[in-house]
Amino acid sequence: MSNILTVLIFFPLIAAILGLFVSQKSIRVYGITVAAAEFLLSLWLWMSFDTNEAGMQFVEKLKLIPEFGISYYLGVDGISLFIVIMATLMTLIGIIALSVKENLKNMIITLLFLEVAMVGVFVSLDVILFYVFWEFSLVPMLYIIGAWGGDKRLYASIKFFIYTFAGSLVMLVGILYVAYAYYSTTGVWSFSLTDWYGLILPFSVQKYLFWAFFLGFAIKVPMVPFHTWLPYAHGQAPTVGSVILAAVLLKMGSYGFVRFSLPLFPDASVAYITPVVIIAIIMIIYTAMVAYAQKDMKQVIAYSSISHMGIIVLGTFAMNVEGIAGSVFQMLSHGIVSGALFLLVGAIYDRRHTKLLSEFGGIAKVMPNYATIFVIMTMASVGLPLTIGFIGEYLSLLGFFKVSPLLTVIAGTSIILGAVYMLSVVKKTFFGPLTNPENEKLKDLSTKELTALIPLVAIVVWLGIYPKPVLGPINNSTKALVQLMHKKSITPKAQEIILVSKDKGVNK
Amino acid sequence: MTDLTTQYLILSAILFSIGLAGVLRRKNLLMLFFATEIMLNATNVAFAAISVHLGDLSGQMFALFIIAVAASEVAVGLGLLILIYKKYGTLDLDNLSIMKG
Amino acid sequence: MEAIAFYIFAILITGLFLVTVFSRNILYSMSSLAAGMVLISGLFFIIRADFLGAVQLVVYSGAIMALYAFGMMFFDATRDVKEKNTSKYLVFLLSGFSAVALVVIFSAPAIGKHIEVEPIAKGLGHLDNVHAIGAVLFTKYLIPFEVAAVMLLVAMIAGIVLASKRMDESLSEVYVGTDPETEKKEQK
Amino acid sequence: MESYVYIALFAPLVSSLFAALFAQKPKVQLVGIATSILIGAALVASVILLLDIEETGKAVSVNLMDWIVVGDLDTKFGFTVDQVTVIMMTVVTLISTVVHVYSNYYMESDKSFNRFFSYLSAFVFSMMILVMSDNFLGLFIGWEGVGVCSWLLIGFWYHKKDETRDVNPSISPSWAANEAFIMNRIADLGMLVGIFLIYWNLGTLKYTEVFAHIGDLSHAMLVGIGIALFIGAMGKSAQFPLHTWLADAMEGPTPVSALIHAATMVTAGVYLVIRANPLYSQIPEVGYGIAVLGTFVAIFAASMALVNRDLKRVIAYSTLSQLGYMFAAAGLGAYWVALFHLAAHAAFKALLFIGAGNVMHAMHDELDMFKMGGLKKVMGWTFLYMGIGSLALSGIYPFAGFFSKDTILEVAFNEHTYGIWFVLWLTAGLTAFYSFRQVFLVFFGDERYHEIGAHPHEAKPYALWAMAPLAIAAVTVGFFKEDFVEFVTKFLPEYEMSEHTEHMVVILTIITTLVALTGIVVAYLKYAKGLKRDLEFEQNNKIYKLLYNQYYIPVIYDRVFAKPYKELSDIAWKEIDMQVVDASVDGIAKFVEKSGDASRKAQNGNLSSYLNWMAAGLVFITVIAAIAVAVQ
Amino acid sequence: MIQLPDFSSLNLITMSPMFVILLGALTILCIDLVKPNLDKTLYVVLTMLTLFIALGVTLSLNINERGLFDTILIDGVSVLGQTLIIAGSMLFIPLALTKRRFHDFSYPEFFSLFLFMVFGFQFMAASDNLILIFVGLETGSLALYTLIAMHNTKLAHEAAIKYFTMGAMAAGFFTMGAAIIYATTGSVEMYAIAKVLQDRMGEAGILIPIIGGALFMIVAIGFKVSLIPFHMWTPDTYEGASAPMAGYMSIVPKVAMMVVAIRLFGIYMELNIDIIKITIIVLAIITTTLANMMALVQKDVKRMLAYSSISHAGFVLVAIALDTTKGYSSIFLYYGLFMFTNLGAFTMLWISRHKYNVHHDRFHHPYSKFAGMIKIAPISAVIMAVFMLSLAGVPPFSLFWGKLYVLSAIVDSGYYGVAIIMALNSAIAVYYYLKLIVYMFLKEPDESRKNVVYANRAFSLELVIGIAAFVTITSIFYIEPLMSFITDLVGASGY
Repeated sequence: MSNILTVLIFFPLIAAILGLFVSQKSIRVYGITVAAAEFLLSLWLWMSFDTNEAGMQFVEKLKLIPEFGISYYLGVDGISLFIVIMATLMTLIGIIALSVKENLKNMIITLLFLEVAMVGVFVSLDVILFYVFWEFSLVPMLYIIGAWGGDKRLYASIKFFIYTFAGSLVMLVGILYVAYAYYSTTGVWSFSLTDWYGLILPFSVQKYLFWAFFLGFAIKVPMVPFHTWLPYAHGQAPTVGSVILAAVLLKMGSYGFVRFSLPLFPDASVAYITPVVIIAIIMIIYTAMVAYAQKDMKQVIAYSSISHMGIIVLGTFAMNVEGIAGSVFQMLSHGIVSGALFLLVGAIYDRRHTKLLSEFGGIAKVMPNYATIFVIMTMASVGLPLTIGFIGEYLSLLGFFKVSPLLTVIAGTSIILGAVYMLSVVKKTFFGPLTNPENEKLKDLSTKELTALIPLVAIVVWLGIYPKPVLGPINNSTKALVQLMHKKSITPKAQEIILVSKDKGVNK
Repeated sequence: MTDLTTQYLILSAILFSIGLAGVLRRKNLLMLFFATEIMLNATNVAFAAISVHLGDLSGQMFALFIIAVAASEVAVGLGLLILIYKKYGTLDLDNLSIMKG
Repeated sequence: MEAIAFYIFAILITGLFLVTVFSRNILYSMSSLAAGMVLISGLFFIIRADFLGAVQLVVYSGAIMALYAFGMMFFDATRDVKEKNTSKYLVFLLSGFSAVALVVIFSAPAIGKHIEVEPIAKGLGHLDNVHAIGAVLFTKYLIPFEVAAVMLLVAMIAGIVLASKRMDESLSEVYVGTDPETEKKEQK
Repeated sequence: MESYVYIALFAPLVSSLFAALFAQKPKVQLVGIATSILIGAALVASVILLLDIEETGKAVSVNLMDWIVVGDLDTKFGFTVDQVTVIMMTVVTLISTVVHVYSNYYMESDKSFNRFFSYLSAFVFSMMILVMSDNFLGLFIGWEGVGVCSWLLIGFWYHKKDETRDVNPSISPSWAANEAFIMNRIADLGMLVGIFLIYWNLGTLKYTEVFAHIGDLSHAMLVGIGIALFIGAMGKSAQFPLHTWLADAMEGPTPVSALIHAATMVTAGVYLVIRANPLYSQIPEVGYGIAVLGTFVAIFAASMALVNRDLKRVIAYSTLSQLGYMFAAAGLGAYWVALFHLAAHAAFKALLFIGAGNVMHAMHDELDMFKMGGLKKVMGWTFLYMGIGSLALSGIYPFAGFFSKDTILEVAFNEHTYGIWFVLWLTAGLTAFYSFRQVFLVFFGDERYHEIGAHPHEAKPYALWAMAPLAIAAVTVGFFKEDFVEFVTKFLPEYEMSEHTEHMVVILTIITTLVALTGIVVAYLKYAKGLKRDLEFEQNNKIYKLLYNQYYIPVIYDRVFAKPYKELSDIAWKEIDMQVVDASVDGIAKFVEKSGDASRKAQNGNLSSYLNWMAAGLVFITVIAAIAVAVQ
Repeated sequence: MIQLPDFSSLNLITMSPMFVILLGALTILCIDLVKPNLDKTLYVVLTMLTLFIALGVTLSLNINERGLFDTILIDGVSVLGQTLIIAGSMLFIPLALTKRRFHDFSYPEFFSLFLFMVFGFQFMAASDNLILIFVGLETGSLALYTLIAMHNTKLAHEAAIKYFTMGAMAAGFFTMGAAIIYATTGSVEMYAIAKVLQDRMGEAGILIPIIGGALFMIVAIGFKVSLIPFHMWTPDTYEGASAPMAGYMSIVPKVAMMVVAIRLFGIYMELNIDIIKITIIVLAIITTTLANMMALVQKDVKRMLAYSSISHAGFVLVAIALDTTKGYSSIFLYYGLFMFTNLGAFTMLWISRHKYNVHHDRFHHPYSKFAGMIKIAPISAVIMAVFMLSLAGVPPFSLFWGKLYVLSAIVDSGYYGVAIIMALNSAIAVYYYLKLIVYMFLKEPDESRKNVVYANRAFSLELVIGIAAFVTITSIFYIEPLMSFITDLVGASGY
């Protein structure tokens, strides 16, 4: 089945349109069925994925605007495969755990549209196609936050939309420039990424393009100081919105770094490691502190997301296989873990209609299952070995250590600060005496919530112990990526920093 | 025959500016339209002078069509003025500012 | 001789148009406009643009002024017009600027030079102005002429439609308040 | 033999998961029994392995599966059981078994009985990974795993509320748990840095490969790695300045203190240094630094133990102090000595803690020794056990501590580091004093417990029986010293005393024993006849207050780190994030909107001004053109 | 005697589209004379037919031909321009068939004036003779003023008089600009102007009249395509005119003037006069930015769309200053796509036209009118949202491709700063489009005013919206043929 990617993209779209005819009563079942089918499709993709092959697979290319080099060009490699699977999984889980009552039908149809955009972003190999999905993903999210959000939902949703939109427009200018550069070199227009990979740009050009792309991705990630839309978006979004936002939408930015910034502008990426990483470190430490200061449970998770995304950026700019593969893995782990944490916060919010930490305390007693899962996710979030959170964080830091030990040590404080805010949340929420009488009657997780959460717990543990099925393909593709960067790089500094293979050690 | 083209053009420039000044300062719509006629006439002078100077008839043709346009504008303009007068009871354009912002 | 005539005309026209623009009385304003236009046609005659002069005289002084006079009577505007002029300086500044700019442009050395012009139509050399114009108008400028005819038709229809009685009552007018139909439906 | 490795490793995991099945159910006695048996199985497996290695002298290695394979990094779940490991395994499983059995008694009326056993077995599993792993990353798994289990167990009674430091110096179990976790994380960062350095310089994390090539590295790099790894060790072994969590960790149930915070987890740091002996022997200056720090901690902790009234805290400080001894030995290059003291200390310290547990049970969780006294009558067995433990701790012949601690003093003497020797010697005296101060305060003198209305009772027999192995070990371990040396030096470097020291041994032993006896005697004189409190002294003596308040270090940490961090975080959020970053984003939006509002005013509806604008537009574009000319 | 050219060289076929339109207009007039009081549907259909034939004729023209004494130039640009003008008109005309009766559409004259207007605009697009352009411009404009006034509301009159007066002034500027150009080159035909200027470029002081003429022309063109600060009529006129007329005004006259601008400024670009280039770009940037800012603070959707169309005009204008085939082509692509989307949006307003300002004293289409539309009229709301997103340039809707091509053309020419400013402007713009979406989707409806949204609903309106929505959504499938069609035509014209 060579056109599985097309099916993967358009199945939810068709399902969403057909969903209009399903009655409100049975829409939940419909949504779960469709999302599950989509998830199974993505699993099938994985099954038929050749794990030894580093390049793009299931490639489909259909010319859309040949004159201008725009095509319908899809493919996955080890880097994108798992993000796609995560996107479908988190959509499924989001729909299972849906606690929205109003306009459920609209919600599910919107989620399916969002799924189209999410899958599309990660499997597009044509840059314009990528951009189309990238921008389009804003629309359903806008609706989700705006229609089912909290009190300041309008402000939050508009801020989210415009902020990311502005960044990506600058990126669009960069994209057009690269296309023009490609045109002037080869005489043909092309927006296909694989073509662009062969394009060697002079450093003087790369540096501007790097920042143009950087702005687009940095806002999406979001990197400090472009991050302030995220707490609002998370704070106001309904649970499912937060889950998908944190798990998948933020990954678009970090995925962009890996897919675009590094291979297209290897020299500029190397040259700007220091400023980017300093931003990443500020992001890690500063947002960890801000997270610690939060009074709202969800805001803590929101800011912690930013902090973790800092680690991802750090790993990406390590310019070696360890770091980049680590950051890709960390994207998955952060997706799963923060998604689960948002689900958990959502569960308590559904019960109490508040997320303020001061309202809680001692609820481990009344909600033991809830507390257990929360603690497991907390531990994964702080990067405990044998949970999914460790591997990515460890590899990212390890990779970047090669570039700058000092900066890595500073960034490494995330393992301390992360523990500080997460444990403080756990303590404030679950520990201590049960003082608030409203909490006494809280019900533990329902079957619905458990159905959503237990798979995530299983993944957290499974990939923490045996990451090889996922890490293997990521490793292969990352190796190919680093080799490409090394081959393409023109400045001596980049030649030195981009590390295809270790030059020291026992196994050389 | 002394060549007065430049003087004609400068006259045209001055007349155009007088017309412009009228357009800018008049508040009575009817009188404002007078000023626009002056502007069009000023260009006529310029066109005619250049045309004669160059021995080319295009300029005079242009002037001719400008006159035709001016005539049509008067017709439409007056029609509009009548409408406005019926609705607003005045030709003072200071009163025509419902729409703003 | 021509120069003297030009300067006299020029000064007179400028003066008259100044009156047109600055007079408070619509009657003075209109009369001076008419006089100025007549004098402009004189200018055209001076430079041997006879046909243009004639058209100017007929169309402007005749037709346009008649129309305006008609309009003026309609509005009963024999009284002094009260105008609240906002900023004199701004007006003078802007029109002064355009005067200066135009003078600079027109007195630029490049303007006065003779340009070899491709004739619009061949064999006009021996004709006088009116004949030449006629020849050009019905060959080269046939289409603009026809379009101008349509334009005049448009202007005529426009004038008729806009000034007609049918415009007194409007089908489209928007009123402030609640739609009575809506209320009726709600009451039901 | 591999199957025994697996049994030793996975029996605790199975045990933990089994208990977890019942985690939310009310007490199921089967859980306690089954977990004890499973841990016992691990003990048996460990002992079999011990005997096997004793016999063959060969390490047993297994490779379970790949873990992280990325780039050139190839980490496997690999386990190797060599001499050092098997000693650690035996110690860990032995004490775990005892603690599991004992916990059946100690936790019998706790609602979360099943949960407790799940955590406890999980801890054992983590500890087994820690000691059995054949690479640094595996070690790190265990390292963090024990940290989490420790966090869970310290905070086991999570429902207690936060108190002020005056009421409860540890604030609350959950607070103490977090403190322990976070402090350990600080150290773990150092550990990670060490691992990174090793990886990028040697390309592998496997012990055998790393230590085989350790000589290839520059000295500076070795120093870096050594320091980084030791920072990791400092956290887990609660060395100064990361020591405060250990005393606070006493908020956990007492069996936990016995198992984790005395016998096993806290010794992980020592284990790491011993394990990395090829590294540390290359960098004696770092080793010396470790020894000095260890020595300092030994006396520093002992001094705090002198005045504390909290039964468990005293033992905790003594643990700290003994860990200092171990580091002193390891730092000076006497790795087997350190390991020996580790093993011996594990036995008698666990014994002491469990004894303290009995006392606590008897006293209804009252920990203030000033409120006890005269318990000897009702708790004879406990008294006996704690007496043995205290004697062992004080280093009185023939108890275990005598052999292990004396050797450390000898090593210090032998290395000509007389300062270290002297401090350690002095500490030995202090140790004896505070251990027996405790014994006398609890078991002798007037029965002050009547004042708080307690009705003390002896522990159940099976609990007492469970303690017996530890007591036996505390008494007898010393006699196996020679066998031990022979066994471990097959793996660890031997440590030869110089001839001079050999001569001095007897004198040194006597001096040390004397100072210990002096300590015991002083304690007897002061406390055995009943408590005579000098309240004025307690309130006004600065040194007493300093020691009693742990040198004010927790308060200082609070003021210097915790509070400013909290305040800084608040500033970061409220002042910077909201007022600067977000406000500037909104400011841009507002600016755009304000500009829109301002330019909208030009659109005033007046036709005349529109015309003016249009004429002004001509001026405007002329200006643009003029500027363009000027620019060109 | 004058030598008359032989009849075949007149190439009468070149003006056949205009002729068709003229014939249609006169037919309508005659029918009205013969038999008055016929229903408007007849006229609508007749107009539609006329436009349909004209469109066919236009598309069948051979390009790069001159006719009628070289006053008419049929090149690719003029075909494109005429196609857009006629297509825009075809989209407009069905909007006359509304549920409610309106004053303007009750006149047969309306339809003939409408066709006369199209006729005038066609000449603007199809000539490079300044005289014919001017006459065509005035014919179209005068008809347009009348059409606006015929809506016959107080605001419509105000709108018409404002537009008319400013138009008269702009006509003065146009003629003065033409006079300057004529004085410089001795010709009113652009190909000759270009030739003469080419020859005279080296002369001392020649730049002053060239730039002077260009500046006056910019004022006149800027007025018609509504560039800031010549835009002042735009919001008021759009607000006062009927919604479809406003939508029409935002496209057809602008396209006609854009063609003129392309022809005229093309000359300067050819001469590489950077000053004019820079002036145009700066003007475009100011137009886009300020218009966006002002649109941001509007309370009325129609006014917002007016400002938005100003900003779109500014955006497109940059492409003129690039002087590349791609740039010029992208202008037509942009307007082609903009036509459907924007007319669709205005039609949406038209559907909700009713007799009473129920939500606001002055504004007929305040944002609050559309509050909660998703609950009242979900499909309409979704379509309107699609139009808004398309206007905002969110892919995959049509205007994204327009924006992509324009930006790409800007980038190709090396104006990166301009490209980024324009890109960021879209981010400002997205706010006010989103505002409407927010009102429609995220606010609660005003229950008592429900029926207002559909007040003027009729099949033909829905049809237009349907076509517009279809074109907007499916853009990705036709961009390629459309763009190559446009590029071929533009390229063939030598731009």
